[in-house]
Amino acid sequence: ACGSGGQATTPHASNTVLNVGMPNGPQTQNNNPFLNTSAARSLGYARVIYEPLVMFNEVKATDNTKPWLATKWDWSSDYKKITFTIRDNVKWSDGQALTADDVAYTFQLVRDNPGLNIDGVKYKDVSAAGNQVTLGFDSSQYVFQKKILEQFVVPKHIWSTYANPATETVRDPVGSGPYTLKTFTPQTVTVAARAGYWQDAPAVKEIRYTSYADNQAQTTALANGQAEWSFVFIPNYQAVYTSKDPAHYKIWFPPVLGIHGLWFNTKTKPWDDPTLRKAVNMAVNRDDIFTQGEAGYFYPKVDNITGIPTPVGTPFLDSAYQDKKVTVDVDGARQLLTGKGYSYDGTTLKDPSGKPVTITLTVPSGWSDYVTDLEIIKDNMAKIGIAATVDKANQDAWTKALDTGDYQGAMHWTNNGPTPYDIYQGIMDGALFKPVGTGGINGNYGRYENAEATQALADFAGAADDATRTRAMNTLQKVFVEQMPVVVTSAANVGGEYSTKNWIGWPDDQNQYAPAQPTLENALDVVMRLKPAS
Amino acid sequence: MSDAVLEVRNLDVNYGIGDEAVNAVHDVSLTLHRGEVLGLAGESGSGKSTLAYGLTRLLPPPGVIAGGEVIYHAENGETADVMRMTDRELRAFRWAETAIVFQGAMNSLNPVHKIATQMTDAIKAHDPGSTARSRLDRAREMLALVGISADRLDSYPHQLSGGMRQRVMIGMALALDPRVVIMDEPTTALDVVIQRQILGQIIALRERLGFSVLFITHDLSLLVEFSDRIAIMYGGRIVEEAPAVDLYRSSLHPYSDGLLHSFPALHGPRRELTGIPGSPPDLRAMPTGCAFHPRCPKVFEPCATDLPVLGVPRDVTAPAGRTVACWLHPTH
Amino acid sequence: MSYLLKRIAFYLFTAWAAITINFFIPRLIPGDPVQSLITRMRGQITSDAVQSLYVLFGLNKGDSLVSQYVKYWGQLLRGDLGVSFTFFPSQVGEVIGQSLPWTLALVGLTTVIGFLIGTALGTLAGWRRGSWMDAVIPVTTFLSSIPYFWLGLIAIALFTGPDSVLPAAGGFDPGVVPSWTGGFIGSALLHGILPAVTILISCMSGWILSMRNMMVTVASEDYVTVAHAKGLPERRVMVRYAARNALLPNVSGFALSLGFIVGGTLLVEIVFSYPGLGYQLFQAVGTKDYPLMQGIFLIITLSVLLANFVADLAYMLLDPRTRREG
Amino acid sequence: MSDPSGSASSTGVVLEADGLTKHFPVRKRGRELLSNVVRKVRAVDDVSLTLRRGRVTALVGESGSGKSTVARLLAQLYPRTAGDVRLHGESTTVRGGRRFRAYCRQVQMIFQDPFASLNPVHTVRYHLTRALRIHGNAGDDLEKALADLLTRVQLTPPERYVDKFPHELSGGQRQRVAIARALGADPEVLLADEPVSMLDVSIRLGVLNLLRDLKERLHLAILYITHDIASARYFADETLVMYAGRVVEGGDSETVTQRPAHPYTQLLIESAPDPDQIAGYRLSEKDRGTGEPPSLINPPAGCRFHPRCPHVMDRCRTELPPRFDIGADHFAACWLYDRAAP
Amino acid sequence: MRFVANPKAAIGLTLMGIFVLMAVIGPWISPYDPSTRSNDLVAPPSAAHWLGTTHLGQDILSQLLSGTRSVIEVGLLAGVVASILALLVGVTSGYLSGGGAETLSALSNVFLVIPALPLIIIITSILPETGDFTIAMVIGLTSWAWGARVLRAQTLSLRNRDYVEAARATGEKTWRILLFEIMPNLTAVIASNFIGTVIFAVTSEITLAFIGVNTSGDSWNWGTILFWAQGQQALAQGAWWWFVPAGLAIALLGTALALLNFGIDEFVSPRLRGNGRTKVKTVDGDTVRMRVGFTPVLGFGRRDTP
Ligand SMILES: Nc1ncnc2c1ncn2[C@@H]1O[C@H](COP(=O)(O)OP(=O)(O)OP(=O)(O)O)[C@@H](O)[C@H]1O
Ligand SMILES: Nc1ncnc2c1ncn2[C@@H]1O[C@H](COP(=O)(O)OP(=O)(O)OP(=O)(O)O)[C@@H](O)[C@H]1O
Ligand SMILES: [Mg+2]
Ligand SMILES: [Mg+2]
Ligand code: NI
Repeated sequence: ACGSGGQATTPHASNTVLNVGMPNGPQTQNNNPFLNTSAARSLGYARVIYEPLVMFNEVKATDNTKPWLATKWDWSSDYKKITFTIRDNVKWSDGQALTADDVAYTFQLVRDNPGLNIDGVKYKDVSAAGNQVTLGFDSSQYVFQKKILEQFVVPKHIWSTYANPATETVRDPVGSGPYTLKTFTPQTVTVAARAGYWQDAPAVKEIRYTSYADNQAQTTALANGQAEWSFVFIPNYQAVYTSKDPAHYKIWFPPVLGIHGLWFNTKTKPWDDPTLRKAVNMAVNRDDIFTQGEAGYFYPKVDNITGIPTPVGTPFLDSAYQDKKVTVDVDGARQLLTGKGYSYDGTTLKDPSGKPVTITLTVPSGWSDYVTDLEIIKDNMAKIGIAATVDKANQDAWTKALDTGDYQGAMHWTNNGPTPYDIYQGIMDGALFKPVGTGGINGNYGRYENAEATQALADFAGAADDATRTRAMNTLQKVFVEQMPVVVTSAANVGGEYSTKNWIGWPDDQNQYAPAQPTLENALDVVMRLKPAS
Repeated sequence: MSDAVLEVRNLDVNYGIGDEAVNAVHDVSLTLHRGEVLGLAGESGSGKSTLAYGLTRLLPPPGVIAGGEVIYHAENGETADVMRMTDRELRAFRWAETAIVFQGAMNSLNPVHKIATQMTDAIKAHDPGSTARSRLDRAREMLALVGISADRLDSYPHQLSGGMRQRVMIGMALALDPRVVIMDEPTTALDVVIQRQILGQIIALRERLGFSVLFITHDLSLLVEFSDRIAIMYGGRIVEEAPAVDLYRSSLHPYSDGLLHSFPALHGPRRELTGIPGSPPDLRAMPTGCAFHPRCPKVFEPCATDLPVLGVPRDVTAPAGRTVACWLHPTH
Repeated sequence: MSYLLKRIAFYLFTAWAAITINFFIPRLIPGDPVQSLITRMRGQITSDAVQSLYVLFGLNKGDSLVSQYVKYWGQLLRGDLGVSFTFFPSQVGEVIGQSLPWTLALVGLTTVIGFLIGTALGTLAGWRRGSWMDAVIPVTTFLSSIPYFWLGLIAIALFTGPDSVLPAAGGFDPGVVPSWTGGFIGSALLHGILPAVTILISCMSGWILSMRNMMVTVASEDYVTVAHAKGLPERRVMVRYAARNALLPNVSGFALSLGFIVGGTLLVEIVFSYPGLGYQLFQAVGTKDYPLMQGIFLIITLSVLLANFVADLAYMLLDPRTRREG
Repeated sequence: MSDPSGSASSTGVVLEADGLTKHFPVRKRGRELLSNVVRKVRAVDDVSLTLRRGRVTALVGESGSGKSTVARLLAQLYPRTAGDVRLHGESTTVRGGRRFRAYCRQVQMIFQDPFASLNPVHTVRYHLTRALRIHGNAGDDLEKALADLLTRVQLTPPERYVDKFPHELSGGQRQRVAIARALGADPEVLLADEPVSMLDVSIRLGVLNLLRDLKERLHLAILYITHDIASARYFADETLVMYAGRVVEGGDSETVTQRPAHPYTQLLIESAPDPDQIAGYRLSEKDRGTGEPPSLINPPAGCRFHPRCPHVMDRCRTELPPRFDIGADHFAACWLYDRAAP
Repeated sequence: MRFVANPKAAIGLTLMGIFVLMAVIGPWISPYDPSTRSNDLVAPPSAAHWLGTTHLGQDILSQLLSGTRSVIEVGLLAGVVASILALLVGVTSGYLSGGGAETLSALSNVFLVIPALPLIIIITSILPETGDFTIAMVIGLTSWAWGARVLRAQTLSLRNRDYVEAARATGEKTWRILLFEIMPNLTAVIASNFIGTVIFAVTSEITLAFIGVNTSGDSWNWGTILFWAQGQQALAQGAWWWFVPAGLAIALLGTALALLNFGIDEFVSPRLRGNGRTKVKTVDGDTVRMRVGFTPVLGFGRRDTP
């Protein structure tokens, strides 16, 4: 064995094996591709065993799809119906042919088992005819299209034998992907390339997915070359990681259309006042947050006033906001405030009723990047006279606080998706609104109510044409900029750390063909493109 | 009397060192002859046990030997000073030449090992060439000697009664045919029936094997009956030494006299008991002169200032081997 | 009631109480496994997943705590530990089954070795009281006051890296598959060195200290002096007479510490990414994986009780005074 | 001390034990756990004795014969298995609480071991103050009461001892503190369990003289437990001999020690060291045949002494001998004295 | 004072004194506000920052100094709480007999069986806030069982001592017997148990902070420092000054307590008292060790004999 623990220069490992690492702790043998809790999903090897119908590249807002098991797909104009044309030379790893039946069965499975329908897509009917599969829906699926297109396919002849697919651990996964499960240990899972794959055989003959216990261990493994591809937060990545082999150790963390930011509980005084929120937005130092809190890469900086991450979201920007970057403008913020009835008592900001402005920022105690972000924001707020305290709560207590609206300010995120819709929906959708004190909320943690935004969101999701959507999107941006319910600081990421020492062909800024995260659908696309470094 | 086996010369034993040192045994000289039982008596705290442990160098910390020598006369006529022996020599000397039965014989057996193991390991240590069989045979023999049936070999100490344990210790002490056996109050905790049994056996054995016994107790009535010679200790010094009969009939030192008038007799007329007034001296602040003088009924002028030396008294035409340290009986 | 029945009742009561507490306390944590999962993923799963997860975990039925409790006992009596949420739908038994051997091997072995070495050092320190061995005590106390995790992390920083043969993480090399082959065992041993040494350093001083104090006490017992008086070789006196008796009180402590193998050194496993039970427990607490938590708590409870029993037995073996007379 | 009121009879009986029995359960081990056999130590079986004002009753016997247990039963420190304890003719059973403390005031015990019965962390002052306080005997001037107590046990001058810790005292001094503590309660009965066992002859004498003095001046009833028969003769008015949990002989001390009736008492007396018999320490046949004390768990049937008895008869092996009166104030439990015997 | 005469205890006392002093005046003497950011990010020790800075430019020395108070407070408070509980449960269940005592001893067994650290983690996550006081109470309330067991065993052996019986026979009330006869004789055990609990509480608090529990508010403790250091992978970054001092401080505190323990042992137990000297000089000037079985000989009888 290569017990040396040294660089991956050990000859027998190079150029046929790819070492993937994830910081997820020991796993149990559970290869169910539907379950987030399975080893297959948490380490990502489900992605190279099972294949999606369409490869969807989140990193790009346009030109982001690529046929995979489906050669063709057609949405009806109202996005209530889609027809897939299934590739016909695909074989399951047990030799049987993959047919439209399998695809229809997969959708049927998801539709009939709410437990497997992780994305919550509301399928109405599924039918297969020849090599075509047709899905019908009750409403427009425009904003959900990624989730439908990306659906992976499982073999009917295997899955129909399972009594309860939701509690099935799928010991011997049979998929259409280029790899099959070779060995499983709680620590390392090995998949090997198989014969009879419908595309050219990948150059990577074997992939080892190792589960490290935590970020520290994962980082160490990356730094010494034991892991060549991962997705992990590395503080001071230059010192800890890339400097160990600057020529080969790379990180690439492109932003996607989801955000992290400072949420206000818009039902508490004085934070129900957009002026105050806008002032905070002007005071927050996003550069510090990016470099100190997010280690200069992890959650990419968002500085467009609309909160939409760029460049991925640039196509959606209203031309009015195209170049509206937020920069730290303490004086501007102070002026804004004093202009709106606020006053200063020495350095203390007083609201129009004369009360000092304070805020408690809540954060799970163990989340060091969020805590750091908030420490920075606290400092920034002090500059405009707001006394903030950072309350590090227990993670569960924090979850509950956000769920019931029992907080003043907190760092949180939104969902991400193919358009900024997911961001705005998460922040401003009145349909998700629940009053303070009521739990079970699914977004809109700020308890924000704005009829215009709610309407615009509905319009965007249900529109029959692009023009309507653009209009709705512009409305959303306008409301957001004027109301600033969330101070967006960072974008969600789909990046990864990888080494070009043994393998080249990774996605990067020049070639943004896929996100760099080893557990997403696109991981298969990445693996297929890897070539041995000469 | 036959020749000496063990000669103690000017032995000084302290507890602690430096300023805190307590001089528990002071300048003691004593000779143990072949085949005799020498009784050592004295008040509680007079240093009897300290002397016994000191001369075998078994005194636990903070005990130290401040000076003196202990000459052992081996069978072949050679002599050796126990105080100068190296650890190795000392180990070889112990048990094989001088065995000791401790004051707390009840606690002298290791509670977790069988009697057999404890009896044989001493033999093994001194005679590595012996076979396991022969050692066991010897152990059996010794048990029989002290009147315990051989099937008790496999017992643990707690399975034996106090008297049996005491006898096991005595048997063990005799296992290597030592020439000197030191016994420190082996019978205090026992009732008189068992006490008599054990002592009777020792006497019988001594006659057969010819070893010498140094017998320590504060029970004078027992000692008078049991030993050949008696030495009386007071305040860390020997104050009188005499054949048992002579001591009982006519003690010279007032302290010995006091002791002899302190115990009630079981037989004969009820006699008046006088006892010794006062309390034992504080070792840290010994009285000047004769240590006994504050309690002595016959104290007179030299006692408080001058230390009487142990010697043969001039005034008594006593049999040989009588010595005393008292100004009443000036020595030669 | 006879003594044996009393003991059994006592053990059963303890087990029942511990299991009950272990059932209820985790459920008092605010939130539920689904929320916890979503929160932990920080946007990596869409919030639309909530509904499906409730269905999946069977948490949508709204069972009362009491009925869950009754159900739990039903399961337990059938030997079913339930399904883990973190590794849904893997059986808790399976999760424990694959972690337990690692913990037993690493922590169990080191506990035993630590006890042996510590006792040996303590024996010497007590026997040679006043010699240089005395220095052992403050040094080891210093070492044992350091939290495990700190020592472990420093060890990783100092002794692992590209130039070192010592691996920083894991129970064995990623390239090998667990089996009874030399390659695997060698790799497992190599991976065990650092965590083992860390545990050893931390746990030894307790044994040294207590053994030393006992030795000092026992060395002044009469039977030790008698052993010297018998002229036995020093080693024999030290081992068979002094140490053998000084050991007795340590034995029950040792048995208790055997019971703590599973729960006690969780941080070492975390720091060294060791695939053991402590790590799983920590994870389970973080994810509110009640079934897994309960399963592991159950193992700990049983092992502590078992250890108590073993302590009784060992005492009986070592100390003839407690054996049956006759 | 005033005359004890309400004494049961003109003979001054203060404390009486009737058929006192104490069995200690033996913890079961190993296989026994599963069986129904109940094992117990029959430490004391059917012991009756009477303590009178101004008299000392000695209790002698081999070690382990149950002497201390009798004392503890009389002090109500153990619950008894059977029998009765009467204080001033009234049957009393107290386990704790107020009634127990009332009993303590009248019946005090001196424990066998003065090294163990004084709390090492407390000074003499504490021990004695507590005894005085609890029973309200401190009066107005505690210091004076303390000094009185210490003077009574000849620990003079009191200032020298009052602030000492037990370990700073010699055995005899401890013993006297223990006695002083018992006296602090101002009792009518003193149960003295081997109060001199650890002392050398001269100190022993001092303590015995003290007790005798107390008896005579304060009219205490004293139970004096010892294995030193000579001191029983010297000090006690009446002597009882125990063997294996039973009283085998009793009577006037001088009679019992000079003309022992029971074979065990005879053995005891013979075994006592006798300095006048100087050259005679030789092993006699009798000494060899004395055997081992019996097990109290499975005591021999019949007379418990029969396996060691030189005069053993068939009857001894099966039948338990009752008390036979031999003379005035003298009885023995031995079939040899059965006048009705054929 | 006898206590200080023992060199080990004296060192422990001095160290402990320094820690307590730091706990009291730490926040005032720290050169910076421990939470204030500066522009020296992850800077190594320098004249301005003796122990360097964090990734936010906070001064680590200041954090260490301000963190002492919380550590000492939690340690002592938890130690006191656990000791009192252990004492109550252990001594009563040891002295009394019957149902109540059995229940108490079963209770301590149950607490012994429940793994402490996970339990503490769980409890702290149930509680709404996790300030120093809460943490101390939680640690104190969950970690008394071991002490109770030890004390119970010890009490069981004391219960039948003659002096306890004697006190009873004198007519003492039960609570007085517990309080004045038994407890003073448990001092050594109580003290070492207290010190053990304090060490346990301190390491628990630090461990909790290290894994992200109790970093609430702006309060610092050594565990918080380690938490940040670990979160930022200080060691991997080479920022040893961030990670090492806090750990050493913990070890020193533990050692100080353990050394105190030595002093207490010797103070309370007459056995270990006094004879601290273990080496003696003979007349010839050699040094010999005092040991059982081979009494050292300082001088020989007659100087003339060779
Ligand atoms: N460790 C010690 N430190 C100081 N003094 C001690 C120590 N051990 C014994 N002594 C003192 O030494 C003196 C002699 O003690 P030793 O044990 O020899 O007396 P003894 O004659 O054997 O008395 P006993 O008849 O009670 O056994 C006593 O006064 C005792 O107090
Ligand atoms: N608490 C107890 N549990 C069980 N057995 C006991 C207990 N106390 C005493 N015994 C047993 O009862 C018997 C009588 O003991 P006791 O202490 O009364 O004897 P004793 O006559 O006072 O002996 P000694 O002269 O040695 O003091 C002994 O066999 C003893 O082992
Ligand atoms: Mg002695
Ligand atoms: Mg007794
Ligand atoms: Ni005697």
